[in-house]
Amino acid sequence: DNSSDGSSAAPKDCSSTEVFCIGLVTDTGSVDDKNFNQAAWEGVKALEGDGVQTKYIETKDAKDYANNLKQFTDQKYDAIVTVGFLMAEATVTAAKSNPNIKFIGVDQFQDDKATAPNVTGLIFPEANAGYAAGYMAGLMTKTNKLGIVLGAEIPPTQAYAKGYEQGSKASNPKSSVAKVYHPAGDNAFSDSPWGAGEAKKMLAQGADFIFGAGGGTGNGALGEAAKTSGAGSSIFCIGVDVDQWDTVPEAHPCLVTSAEKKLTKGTTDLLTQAKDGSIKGGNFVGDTGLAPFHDFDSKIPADVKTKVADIVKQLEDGTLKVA
Amino acid sequence: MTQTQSQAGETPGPRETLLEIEGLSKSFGTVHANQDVSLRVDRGEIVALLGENGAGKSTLVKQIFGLMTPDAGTITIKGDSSRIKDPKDAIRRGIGMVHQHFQLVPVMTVAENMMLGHETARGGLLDLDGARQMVRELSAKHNLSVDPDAEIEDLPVGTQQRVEILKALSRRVDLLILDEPTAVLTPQETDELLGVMKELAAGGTSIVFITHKLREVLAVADRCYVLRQGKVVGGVDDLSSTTTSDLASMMVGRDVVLRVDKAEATPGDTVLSIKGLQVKDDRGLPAVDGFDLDVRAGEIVGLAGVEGNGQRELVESIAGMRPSIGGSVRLGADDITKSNAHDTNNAGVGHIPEDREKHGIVGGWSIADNLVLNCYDEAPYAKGFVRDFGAVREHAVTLREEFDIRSPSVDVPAGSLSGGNKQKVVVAREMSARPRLLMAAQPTRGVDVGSIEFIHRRIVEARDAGAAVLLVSAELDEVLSLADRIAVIHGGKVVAEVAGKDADRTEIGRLMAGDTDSH
Amino acid sequence: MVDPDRPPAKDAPSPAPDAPASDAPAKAAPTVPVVAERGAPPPPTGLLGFLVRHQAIVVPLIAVVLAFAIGAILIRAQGFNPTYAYQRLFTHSFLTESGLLATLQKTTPLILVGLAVAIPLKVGLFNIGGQGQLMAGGIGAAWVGYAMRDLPAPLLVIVAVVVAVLFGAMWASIAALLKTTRGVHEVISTIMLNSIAVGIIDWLINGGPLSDPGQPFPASHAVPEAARLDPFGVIPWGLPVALILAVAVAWMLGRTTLGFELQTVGRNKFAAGYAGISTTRTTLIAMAMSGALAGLAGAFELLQIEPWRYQNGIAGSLGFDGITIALLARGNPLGTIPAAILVGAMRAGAPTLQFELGIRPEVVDVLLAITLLMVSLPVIAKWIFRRHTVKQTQLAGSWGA
Amino acid sequence: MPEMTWLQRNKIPAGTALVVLVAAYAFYFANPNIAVSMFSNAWFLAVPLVLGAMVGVIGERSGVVNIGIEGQMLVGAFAGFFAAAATQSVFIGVIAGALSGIAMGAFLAFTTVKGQLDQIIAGVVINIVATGITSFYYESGKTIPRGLPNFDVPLLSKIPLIGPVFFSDGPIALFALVIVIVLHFLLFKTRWGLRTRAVGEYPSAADTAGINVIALRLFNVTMAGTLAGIAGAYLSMEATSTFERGMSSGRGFLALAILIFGAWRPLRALAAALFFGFMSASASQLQASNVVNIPQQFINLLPYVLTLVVLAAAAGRVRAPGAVGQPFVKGD
Ligand SMILES: Nc1ncnc2c1ncn2[C@@H]1O[C@H](COP(=O)(O)OP(=O)(O)OP(=O)(O)O)[C@@H](O)[C@H]1O
Ligand SMILES: Nc1ncnc2c1ncn2[C@@H]1O[C@H](COP(=O)(O)OP(=O)(O)OP(=O)(O)O)[C@@H](O)[C@H]1O
Ligand SMILES: [Mg+2]
Ligand SMILES: [Mg+2]
Repeated sequence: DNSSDGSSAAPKDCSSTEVFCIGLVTDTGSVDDKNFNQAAWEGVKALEGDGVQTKYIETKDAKDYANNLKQFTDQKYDAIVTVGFLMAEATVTAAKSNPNIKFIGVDQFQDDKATAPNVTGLIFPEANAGYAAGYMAGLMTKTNKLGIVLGAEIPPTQAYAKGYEQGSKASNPKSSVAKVYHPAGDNAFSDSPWGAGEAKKMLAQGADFIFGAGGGTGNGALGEAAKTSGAGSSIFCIGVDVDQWDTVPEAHPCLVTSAEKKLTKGTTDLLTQAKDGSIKGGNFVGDTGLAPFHDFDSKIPADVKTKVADIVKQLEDGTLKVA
Repeated sequence: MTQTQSQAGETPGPRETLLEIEGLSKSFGTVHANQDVSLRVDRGEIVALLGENGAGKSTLVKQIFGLMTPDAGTITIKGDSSRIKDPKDAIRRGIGMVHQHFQLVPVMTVAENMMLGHETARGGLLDLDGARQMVRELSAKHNLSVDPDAEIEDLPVGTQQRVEILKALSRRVDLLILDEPTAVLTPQETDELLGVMKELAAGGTSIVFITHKLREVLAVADRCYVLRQGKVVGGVDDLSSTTTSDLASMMVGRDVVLRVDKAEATPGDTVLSIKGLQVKDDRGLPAVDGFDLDVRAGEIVGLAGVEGNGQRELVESIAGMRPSIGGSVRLGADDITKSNAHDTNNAGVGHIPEDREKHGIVGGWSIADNLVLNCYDEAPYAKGFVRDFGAVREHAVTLREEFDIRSPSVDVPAGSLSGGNKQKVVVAREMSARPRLLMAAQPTRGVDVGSIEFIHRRIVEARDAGAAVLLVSAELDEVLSLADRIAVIHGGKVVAEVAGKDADRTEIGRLMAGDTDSH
Repeated sequence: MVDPDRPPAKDAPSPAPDAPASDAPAKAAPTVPVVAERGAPPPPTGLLGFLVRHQAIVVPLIAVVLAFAIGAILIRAQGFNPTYAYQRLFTHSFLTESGLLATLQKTTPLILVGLAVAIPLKVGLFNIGGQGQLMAGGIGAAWVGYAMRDLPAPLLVIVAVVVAVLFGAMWASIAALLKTTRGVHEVISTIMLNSIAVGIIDWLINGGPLSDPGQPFPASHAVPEAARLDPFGVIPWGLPVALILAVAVAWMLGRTTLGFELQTVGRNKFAAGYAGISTTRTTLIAMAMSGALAGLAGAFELLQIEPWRYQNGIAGSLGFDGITIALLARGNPLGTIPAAILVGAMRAGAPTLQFELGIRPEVVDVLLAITLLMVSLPVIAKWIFRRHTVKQTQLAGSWGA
Repeated sequence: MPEMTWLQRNKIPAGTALVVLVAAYAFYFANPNIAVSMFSNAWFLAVPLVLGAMVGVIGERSGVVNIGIEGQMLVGAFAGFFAAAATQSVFIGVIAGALSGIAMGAFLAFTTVKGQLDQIIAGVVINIVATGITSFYYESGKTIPRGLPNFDVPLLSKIPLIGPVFFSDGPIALFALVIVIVLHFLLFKTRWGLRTRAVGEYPSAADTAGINVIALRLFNVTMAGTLAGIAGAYLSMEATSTFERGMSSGRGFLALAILIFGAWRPLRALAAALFFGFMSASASQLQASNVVNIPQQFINLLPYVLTLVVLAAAAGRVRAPGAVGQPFVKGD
């Protein structure tokens, strides 16, 4: 697929007011990564239509962030989405020299001291999503053993893990969580065979819930759980970031839900604000929660559903806070 | 065309022609290794091929064995003149070859090497027992003993050569090519081999025999061809009335003095003094074991011994290439027991190593660089740590002339030189430094008579100029003709010392074999 | 082959002196470079002669052109106009200010890591550890750059660079020591050391002693503003340094006694031992130099590119790119310069290709691979020069050492 | 010299193997569940390493360095997965993976053996091309029918510890185990093996013994590619049921290290891969069980550090096949 869907045919001049141009710069990943780059891009594409022109650049080298941003700023794009915390500084730098362009930094927490007024950080309380997932797993586990397979140890994965551990303890104090981070390195989020191996080991040691939280690495864990006999009846798995029912079909046999951060919606919301001029600098906290249960809707006990829904609500309205 | 052919054509007695070569040419770049070579070998004949280093002997036989394709000319074997595609094809036609450079896989056993290429298998499994049996039978038949289970790299070169010969004989051969098989053999081993050759010839096998040792030619060959600069320049059809000097002058194109002319030695102070030296070999076994020897200025001490009795380790240890574990080595007043190769060299030790390809030269460097291999960092070849190529080159041009190194220029890679010329590079380098002690290990191995004469003369000159010379050679003749004093080494120590002029060939041979008690 | 870095002989070689009393026909063969094939006629003169003599440059140039022609077919197969694509790619990389800066910023570390692979190759060592060594240098510079932030800026930069160089050298020396003392093959040890560097650095910046708690993600503190090496126009600081070092390495290898020692070990370590050159010492020196160069690359990546701190992705895949560069340059230190510029330009232009044409940036990798293939395939040279082809040395020969 | 028995010649490895086996069973009887899961994990991680190392063994034993294993594996994973997705047949996927491996093997073989391209360069080209094209032609959202299923080998899977670890896995894991043993046997006991070793060790000796060095190298290097392709298929269709960009994740380079660790011998490489796999399994076990309170980064370094420690302690230089890296040119 091409980057400039629907607009490359006759690109208009972005500096004119009749067209609203949105650019997206990915992390060192691709827009079809079944994960946050893809989710953010889908959020951008949702605005496509009359008077909106979109385009993306995939970053191949972390040192190209500034150059890639420059491609858009040079063309006077109206809004630029940058995906991933590694780009936080490059985004702010670009924002400072282009005060008329709105920047949206996905996963980029804006520190008052170091930000610019035209940057909005789209951040998510991943711990909340993890908490809800853990809470549900704690209720449903028969073996009281839960597993999390994570990518590299970075703040979002840490937050998911922390939430998951606390949530499961809250609903089931007898439960225990086995947690593994992938060794750091370029492949930490794309090593699905490693994730599968870890899930396999956890399952063999009695875990019946696998939370895969780490891009491809986590997906590997989900796939492994789905292959294990008992998947869907006594073995379950939980996806992460987006509704992985849509992105990891091989996990269908066990995928009860996903700990979701609603990236697509958050991106779309912020871009809509940018378009109508109501966007504010600082941080914008996106929604988190649990994805739909899809095929498992009928298999999950009703009391579990209500308890989980209650927790999600408490997390949303802030009555429940994850430490 | 040549003397040989015209005469051979007239010789009566219709013997089957086994090999006939006509108009063969082969060149490498600008080097014409073979030019219009024609020759013939009949069944059951031993034909010697003679020529200086680089004359094109190996190139010629490699083409017979399918290793190289001629540029022009035909090779006819038993009436079949189709192109010999590769060694496999040659083997199929009944050709066997012992190569100048060993063609044995070092990490495999004798039996494995023997079966390579014509393996027998039992139920998919290699029949190693069969191969061992074959080795035993062949070695019994030809009286060349080898252990089928020994790994090649652990064997002394003489034994490796035996394996090569047995390997060639392990297949049906009508024509056996032997390219300098005796270069690394002891006199006894050589005699054994010559015996085997005569036996084979009597049985109808034809043999092409390349050697630089003219004595051997006279001992076994029926006829000989002489190559010079890639051309057949002559030959002898009846060797019975020929002498070694005749052959030598045919090869070199001038008279060669085969006997070493030297004056009486006038030994001076002791230069090298070795006391109780102990050195281990590569496998960690004691090789030099309590070795004592003094060498004085102005004398040549020949160290005679069967290969594998610690000579290599002794020389390497003195040269600082191998640590000793006991005893001492002094050079004049300096203790060099613990010195490394660099310091030893600086202390005034010149060393012509036994294995010139491995230790003596760096094939990728030019001749000029090789000529300063161990003094590249000294003035005038370097100013501080910057090399001075002008000086290096000047040095090389001088030495090339002085030592008659035959090459297009001093800038060509040393690896492209013929064996004899490589040896001259080494000799030139080691002698030009005017060392106090010159160690020459097998200095004339594989070198043609002309060059041998030359190297011998230089060694004697070095002696006369006051150097102490330690000559290590498996070539008893060489030791006998050069040495002022002979030490016999056996089992890593000196078992006897005799004055050069009193030396008795058989007596020394007996001592070399370790026979000291019955004395 | 005689080393290409060496100056040609000043004077024509004197004709061979006559052998004593030899009646052999004149053996003063004409002086020609050793040629690969039999029966070569004397070297051609005129333009062809010029080309033959400079084939070390001519062949890669033709190969690059060929590679781009093949790449054009691929781009066309994707439905894009190759001429326009190449034009955009190189216009951006060389003719726009920001593009040229990006090209040169990428070229700088590539030259250095290319040298870091090329030097050990001369000694018969294959350094796959450039990545770990570069990371070690980067983290060293990040550490000192912050810890000594009160030093005056020029001094701080110097100290940070020196520490980076030492860290890189130290990391490489571990592999060298394991090799010389324990016989551990450098290919294994450098692969393992890469992973070990990644792990240790992750710990250091991810809540460990060097991490900046003010950052919401794993990162070290940034170096103070004064110590950041802003480019002079489009010339990054590191570039002249890298260029000088490439020349220095070429000089060292070709002209100094050390270079002779290193290459002698690489060509025949037994003869080196015989000549009194210590394999242990040369191995250590070569690896330390190699690590120092990679470490220096790490320092420049840290000090001259935003965000001026150590965080994931800083090292990219530069260590492995070093292998590509060294191979493109056929192990020749000066060759790393054009190789790095080519690769740097292609990488710098890749985002533009995607932005303006929508071609996926991976096309650049494929193009690079084809270039490497074309530059290295001996047949290309043979097609062009036939019998005048100069033989190439085999870099892979070092593997078994 | 008396002939030595197998045991006499292999005292140290055999002894080590025995000690390891005893320790493994002691662990098993102490805690069967954990032991089985950890050894299974070790083998699960080791499979692609072993297969990759076998590619290297065949290549280097024939005298050709293969640093393109990583790329060959990646292409195998890619081709296998997308062929399976297109045909909805995992079987066809595996075949496609193997065939793509052959194609990559043939590339290496013909460029280096025939074209005398430097072997390391050829490997690097393979790696770059593989990364490039597998990203370039990657399509999101493709799925394959369930990956290769696990099955129990009759009888063997009943053996305590060894059974569940080695004999109740998927077909490629079992294939890997078998191929190592077969290859060891072929290499050291058959005509092909003797010739291959000769060709990699001292090609001119093989040539003069009437062996077609070029043909044997071409054949071996090409066919070895199959194993790399199958290793890739393992990654995308047996270990997981998905393809990720860059999913070979450096396993090809690790395989290279395993090959050297294993001294260019199949069984020893298997042992080395299992060691490495077991160290990885131990690292994650330590992490998950929280028994030690040290940062996970250090725990995760275990396999790398211990590999170096073991190699340094074992000392003794292993020697690469003599002719590795050098092209064979007739008449030189
Ligand atoms: N492969 C080759 N490439 C280039 N030149 C070669 C090659 N082989 C041999 N030559 C050259 O051809 C000439 C003949 O070499 P050849 O080995 O046949 O000599 P030879 O008579 O066997 O000498 P020696 O007595 O030293 O063994 C020499 O000048 C040698 O340098
Ligand atoms: N179960 C095992 N686990 C690990 N390594 C093993 C095992 N069995 C054998 N090996 C390794 O494989 C090597 C060779 O196996 P094997 O003895 O079958 O071959 P071989 O042909 O007899 O070897 P050689 O003849 O060189 O002694 C042994 O040295 C040992 O290192
Ligand atoms: Mg010869
Ligand atoms: Mg000896």
